[in-house]
Amino acid sequence: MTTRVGVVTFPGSLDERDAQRAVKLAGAEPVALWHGDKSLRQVDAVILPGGFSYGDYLRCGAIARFSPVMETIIEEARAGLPVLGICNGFQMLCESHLLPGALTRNDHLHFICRDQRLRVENADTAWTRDYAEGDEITVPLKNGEGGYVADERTLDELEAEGRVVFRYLGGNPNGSRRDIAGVTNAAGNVVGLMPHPEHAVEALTGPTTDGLAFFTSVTTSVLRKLVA
Amino acid sequence: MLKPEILDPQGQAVQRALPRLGFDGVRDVRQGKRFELEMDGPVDDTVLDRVREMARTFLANTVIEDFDVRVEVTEEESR
Amino acid sequence: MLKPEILDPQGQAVQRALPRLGFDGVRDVRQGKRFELEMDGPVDDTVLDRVREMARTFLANTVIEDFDVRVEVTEEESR
Amino acid sequence: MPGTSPALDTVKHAASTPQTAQPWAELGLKQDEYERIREILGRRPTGAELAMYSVMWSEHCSYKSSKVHLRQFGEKAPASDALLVGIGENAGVVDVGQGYAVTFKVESHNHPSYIEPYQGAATGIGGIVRDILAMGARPVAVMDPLRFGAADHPDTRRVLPGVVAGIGGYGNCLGLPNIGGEVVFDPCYQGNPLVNALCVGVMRHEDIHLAKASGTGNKVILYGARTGGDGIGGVSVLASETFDDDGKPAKRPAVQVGDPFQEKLLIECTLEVFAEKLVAGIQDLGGAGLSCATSELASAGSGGMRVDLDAVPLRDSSLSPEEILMSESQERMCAVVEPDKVDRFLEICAKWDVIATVIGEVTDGDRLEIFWHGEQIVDVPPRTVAHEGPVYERPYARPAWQDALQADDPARLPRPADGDALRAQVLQVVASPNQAAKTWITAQYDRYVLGNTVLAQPEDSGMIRVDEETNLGVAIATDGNGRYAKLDPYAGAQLALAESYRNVAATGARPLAVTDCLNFGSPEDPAVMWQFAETTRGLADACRTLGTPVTGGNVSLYNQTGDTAIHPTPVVGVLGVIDDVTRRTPMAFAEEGQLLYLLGDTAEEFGGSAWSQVVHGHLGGLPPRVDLERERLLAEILIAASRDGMIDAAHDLSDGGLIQAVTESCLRGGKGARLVVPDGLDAFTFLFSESAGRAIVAVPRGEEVRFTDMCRARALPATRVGVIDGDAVEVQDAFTIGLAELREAHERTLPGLFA
Ligand SMILES: Nc1ncnc2c1ncn2[C@@H]1O[C@H](COP(=O)(O)OP(=O)(O)O)[C@@H](O)[C@H]1O
Ligand SMILES: [Mg+2]
Repeated sequence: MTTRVGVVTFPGSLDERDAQRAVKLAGAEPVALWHGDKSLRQVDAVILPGGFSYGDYLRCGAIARFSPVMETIIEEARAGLPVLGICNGFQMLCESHLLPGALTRNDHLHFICRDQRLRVENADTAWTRDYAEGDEITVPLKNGEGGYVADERTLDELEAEGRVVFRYLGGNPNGSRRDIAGVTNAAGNVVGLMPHPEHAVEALTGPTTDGLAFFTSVTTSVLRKLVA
Repeated sequence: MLKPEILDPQGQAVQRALPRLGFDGVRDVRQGKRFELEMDGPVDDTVLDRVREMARTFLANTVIEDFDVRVEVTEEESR
Repeated sequence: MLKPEILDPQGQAVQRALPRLGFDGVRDVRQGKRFELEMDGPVDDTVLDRVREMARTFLANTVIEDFDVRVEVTEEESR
Repeated sequence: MPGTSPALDTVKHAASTPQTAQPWAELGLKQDEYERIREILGRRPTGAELAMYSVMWSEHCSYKSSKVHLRQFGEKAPASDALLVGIGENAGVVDVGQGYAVTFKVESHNHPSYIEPYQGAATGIGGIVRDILAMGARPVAVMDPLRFGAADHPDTRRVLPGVVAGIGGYGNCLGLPNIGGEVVFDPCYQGNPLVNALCVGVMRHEDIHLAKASGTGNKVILYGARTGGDGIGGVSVLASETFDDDGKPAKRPAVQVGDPFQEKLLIECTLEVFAEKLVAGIQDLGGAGLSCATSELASAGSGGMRVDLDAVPLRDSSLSPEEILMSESQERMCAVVEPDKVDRFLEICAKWDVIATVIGEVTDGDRLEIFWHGEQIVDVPPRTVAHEGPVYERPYARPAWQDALQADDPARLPRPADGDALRAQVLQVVASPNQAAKTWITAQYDRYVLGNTVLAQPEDSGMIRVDEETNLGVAIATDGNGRYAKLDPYAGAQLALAESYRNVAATGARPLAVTDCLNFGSPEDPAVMWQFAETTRGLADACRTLGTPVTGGNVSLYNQTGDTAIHPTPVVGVLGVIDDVTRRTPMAFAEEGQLLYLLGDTAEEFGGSAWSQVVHGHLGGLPPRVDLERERLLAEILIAASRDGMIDAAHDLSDGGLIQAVTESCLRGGKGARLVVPDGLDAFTFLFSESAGRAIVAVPRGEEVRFTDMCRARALPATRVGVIDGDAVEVQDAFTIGLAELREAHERTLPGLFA
């Protein structure tokens, strides 16, 4: 049985094809989901891809968060469905309060596209199982509003509960608090990060293939859950 | 407006630039958003409550932003 | 704020989203920027003129934006 | 009409009021042009007709000054099986094999970007992307050749960051990777920055669409953004009038604001209507808006067209019919659709939240007729508006100063006296704004989106995978050197093509076709017109020799402030194809021990060089000699070596010479190089000469014999000049520069100026 991973297209989504390609390269089956449908077509996991949903107008992810598909996703995520938000998807997860904090304008005020080194801080989420804690990976980062912020108490809580999943290495690219690149919810099924693992799955087009393990991890997670 | 405890890089960039442009005496700059909504019909308390709700749940992200709603009557309009 | 004749894609995106969220009766939405400057010392006419100048030459892009300067005394401050 | 507001100027009214004075001059028309319109119509034009003719007959839309010269691109075009659609459509289409076709084009958005850098540049990207989309292709990448005034001029600090943010803001939001471009600084562009934008798109052969309206009864559908007051008069005023000395245009129409989100929806929606074969003809709306789209569609088709302007969705309900016709609101397209397909077309638009409205239909007549409130306000033969505008044979003459400029030979400039002086000049050149790393700019562009970017800046050309199964790909580079062109416009144009061609070949792709953007001063100046004539002649001749036809492009005139024109600046884009992108050749020197070979001949050529500019502030003499047969041979060798795995890295040599290329390749690979000056050359000439037709390659030791045998057999000079080694660039018997110091010099300049 292959794992079915849904990838949602919102108006203005850009990286959904890349996410689908990554899912396929990881041996799972990509399933296209549409923002206007409530149905998740029986997928085992969902990816909210990068891009500029609704032009990133108002705030990144703020308008997409109210789409019909998000209603279902919010419900299912609370019930344990693995959900990965990449960049714009991460912003949506914060806007819908599935993840704490918010993403703000990069401190240097420019869009930045670069190959970013990260440390995997938590290899026990649905999307990072195939990494080991402490692994250093390089994947593209590209955004204008990637500065992770939350109040001090929330940040302390995230640290204490091991919910910081990725941290920036080799210089903080956007002013994120405590170098945070990605976080998870308490249950570990919802993960959001600003860098783009789906752009690091082929040696030909990516800086590395370090991103592939995200997509194999979720298969592992889904299978484990079936067995459990 | 971003809450006071949240770093505001845009405001800071403006503040840093001001002395270079010859504008002194500005202690702090913060940058936020402003929405002008034009309503169908008069803005009574019910409408105003709905606008506040709209601001709270949608126009502002209250995790990091505060907001303030004001009514302006069109005839008094300041450009 | 963007001048009235200039396209405001952000305001339009917000306006289009409102009915879907159950907010009706909004005829038009325009989105602009808001700067809060905190000045050293009292804001007399000279200071205000300098702030206007700052707005005209720096804070606003008068090719496409209009602006408006208002003074608020800190004690009366509305959050 | 007593007592009413200004009466509608209907066709009937125009016919009965021949004496009414009309503002043809204010609209940019010349007296004889106005007379011709009256002659064509047999009466005075209505206000709406006058608006249409004035925008469509402007320099920007009609190419009236350049047309006679551009004809050479067709007349001298080399026979090419690859060309599926040639000059004249929105963009040319090239066959790249396996049933795929590629369309690409470069365009200018110079004047708007000076007025409002962010929006000007953003809408420049938006416009070229719609051109590519209108051909039936999915846009897959963009590039941005840019020219600014002096890097340290205060106005450059205003213009450059805005332009870069605008290109990034629009292109990133659209999801198109930016895979290359140029950034050049020169005081000659101070009041006239050049913002050129290129887009490339991919389709299957059967998906090619053309801009024509045929089939009586077919519906004309306007879809995309609502129409507002944007850029009214923009085409004639903004794009074609000289700025007065304080840089303000005479009139200030509302600046066009781009909405990349709307354009992204437009792209997806358009590709979906193409896929369902719902479109009989299509045209994007760019300069001159509806005037242009309706007259061009009708002119290229077989019948006439009838349009009801009341149906056009407006953002500003106070617009007059003339303004609606002239509006340059962005993110709009116009499609011709068979009646029974209209419902499905509108349904797909609704799915994407794109407003779509039937505004007219194709008629069996031969007139373009436009109605407003039920009254006819336009009744014209569409060809006279769109394709039969005025044509000028502008006088041209070689300027008096040209001889003196060419006689001012850089041979007289003092050269570095010893190794230390040479070392200092190397650092000075690689750190100069034109030669320094452009990362501060290109890091603001998404290069990864769509997941098919095989090469992007700072590589010699951008490369995109077209087919994931077969690894078919295309490569594109753009180049242009205004300094060379100023010294000799004929040679300058050929050098621009040669460099771009060489850049494509350096990555392993076979050059196929050309697009060009010709940026010049005022055509009313005979000296500028001579530069233009020489440039087109040079480019057309070179295209014939290299076998790469010009498929389309753009002309931007009036780039001048007062009497001072910019350097003649032909920007040439070359498209190449590569059968297997996994075979591409990158530029990085990454493997220690690999041998460096210099391909081609090096002579003492410093006219227009980076060295003469940076070290001496000098421009004079002759540009490097052009040898197109050599360029072709070099390209063949680079392509064969890439295909057969004989080289691991290649970098073309152009401005800045060999040391510039070595610096870039070493820093990219993170490895140093030890260089030896070849016999017969001095170190200075070896490092800084800008002789054309050269490249440097890295050859794995095991491939050396095979590679040098191939070069010898084909008679291409190949000289061993060094080896990849260590963490410094060392020139034997001259100097050593550590990589860290070199990197600091090369990479700090732009952040230092603009961050
Ligand atoms: N504005 C730009 N946008 C994108 N890429 C750029 C831009 N300017 C320069 N580049 C890239 O930087 C690299 C170096 O540029 P350049 O020195 O002009 O190359 P070359 O001399 O080989 O043509 C190239 O890959 C080019 O595409
Ligand atoms: Mg090059």
